[in-house]
Amino acid sequence: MKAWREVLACATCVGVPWVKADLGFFWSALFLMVVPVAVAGLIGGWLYSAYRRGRDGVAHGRATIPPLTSTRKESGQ
Amino acid sequence: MTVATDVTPPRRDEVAIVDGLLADIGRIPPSLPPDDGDDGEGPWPEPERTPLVANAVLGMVMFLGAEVMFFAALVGAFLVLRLGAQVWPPPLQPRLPVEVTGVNTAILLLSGATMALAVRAIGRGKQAGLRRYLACTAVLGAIFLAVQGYEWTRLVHFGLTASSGTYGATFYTLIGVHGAHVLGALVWLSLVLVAARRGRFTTRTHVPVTLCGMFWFFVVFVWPVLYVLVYLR
Amino acid sequence: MSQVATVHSGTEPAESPLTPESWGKLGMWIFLAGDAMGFGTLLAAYGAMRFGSADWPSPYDRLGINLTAFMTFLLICSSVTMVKGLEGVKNGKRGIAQIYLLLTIIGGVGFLGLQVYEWTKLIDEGLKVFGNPWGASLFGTTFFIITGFHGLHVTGGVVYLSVMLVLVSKPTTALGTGWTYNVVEISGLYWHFVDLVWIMVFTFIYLL
Amino acid sequence: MAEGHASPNYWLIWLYLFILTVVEIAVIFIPVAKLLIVIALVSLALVKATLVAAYFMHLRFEGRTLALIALTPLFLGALLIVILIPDHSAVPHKTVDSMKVAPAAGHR
Repeated sequence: MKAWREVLACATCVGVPWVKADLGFFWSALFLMVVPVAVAGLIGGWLYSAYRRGRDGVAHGRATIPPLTSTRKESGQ
Repeated sequence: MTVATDVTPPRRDEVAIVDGLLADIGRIPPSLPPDDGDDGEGPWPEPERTPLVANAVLGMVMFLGAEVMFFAALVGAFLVLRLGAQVWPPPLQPRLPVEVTGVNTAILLLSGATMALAVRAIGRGKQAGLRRYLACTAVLGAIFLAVQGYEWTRLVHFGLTASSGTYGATFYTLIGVHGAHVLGALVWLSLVLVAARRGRFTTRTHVPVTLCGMFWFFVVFVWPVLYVLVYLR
Repeated sequence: MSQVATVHSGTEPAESPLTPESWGKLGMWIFLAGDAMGFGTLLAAYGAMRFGSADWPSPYDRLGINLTAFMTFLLICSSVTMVKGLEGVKNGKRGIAQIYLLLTIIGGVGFLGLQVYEWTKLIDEGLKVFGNPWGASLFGTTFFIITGFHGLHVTGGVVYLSVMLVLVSKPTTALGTGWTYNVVEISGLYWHFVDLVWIMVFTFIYLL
Repeated sequence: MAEGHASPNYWLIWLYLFILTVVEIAVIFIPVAKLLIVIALVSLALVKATLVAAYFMHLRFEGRTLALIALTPLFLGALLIVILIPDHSAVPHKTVDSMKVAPAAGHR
């Protein structure tokens, strides 16, 4: 019974002593906590850098800072 | 806006809008000359209010963020099973082809590089370069998929199936989802390539190339993570 | 003022029917819904693993309840001081807003301090992330992951509220029901959410 | 919303929350079936959470759609619990005691 389960690396054997569920849960939970923060941070940082680029454009003679994103339809331009 | 059935004289601001439109049409040449893209300037001055981030690009970034979370969920489930298993890879199961897939990884990374070259080429207005690099990318992607498919059939032949334990289940789920993404990206890339052959993109207007490139980069850069996690011990 | 940095403080009734005052509030609510999903997932996984385990230690015996009951009390108090501070902003009373915001921050810091004390005590007693002397080792793993994630949220909230305190303390910040009220209210939403999550964590991790 | 409603009596809400916390702690000492205690505790926690969301977070005074947004994670969380039932009820926990003996028996 045990050997068979071990070979298959049982998926639902949470309470079974030889499955190190604590290790899996800990690192998986940590990973899934970090990823959304990283994704949001990357997107936020990218938008901020876009804004910085627009601001630098003003320093180089542009009239105004263009809007970061458009609220209007863009297609057809 | 509903169509007015009764005839009313246009309001003053509507007149102004129509006048403005007519003026604009007057400025735009009736048929645009083929853009050789040498100068990076359109026939008319750049509109001041162009947003810093194109809407389509912003949408693509949001979509890719969601895609990252999707893969993160699968990887999280995989980590639970892999770290929880006493022995990984489980004994008495076929081994995954580490070396062949390593070469395949290099091929996919190379396709990412050619994709970057394609986007750069159209940014500089080089139509021929765009077509050439897009074709290279598509061929490399197709080779990757073909090798993956071949290895899958061999693994199934050796007895590793999705129902033969968590090893097979996680392998086919993770790698299969990625393969489906590569396939989708390849279809999209082919469509972009067809459009590129018809000369639809210019230095100024190549958002479809950019979007396809973003998706391709995503597919390329997710793969090494999966390779390290799933194939290596 | 630059176009990018323009704050939409005016009402946009036609565009934002959910939260007529601001897009920020809608944004915070959507973020909170997502964050709640994260905590909900952790608690659901906790329930599944605990139910599937035969040797789960009794949380009440091992974790102790007096200290955490007091921590719950502290967070509830800091929630009510938060709404009182917001009321101070609304009524234009800067001193009251400052005092209540400061009390809220102190409540949060006190909660964190007590949590650190609790963690060290439990670690001394043998509760580790991977293993404990009383039974299923997932008991410790889930405990540290879930309370730790909540503690990180409290830490973020303390920083967030400190920024709000600085904002309210500036003499140039106009109080009343305008932009400042809106911003402080959004920060309050986050803080109450942290309190709400703790109510759930307290019930599921400590009491059940 | 800023001026659209009278402020609720926040101290009263605080009192309710305090009393409910005391009740929660008292409930675990009641000598009844564990299931009843679980139901009571979860309901009490939900009542407390509702109080916080409705009054402190002003959800009572907002549009209904915002409440739907706030309720979505609750619904999804409940769904998740239902989905996880087969995982923890199917395999081990009835037989785990006999399995725990297995390593000592020199099987491994």
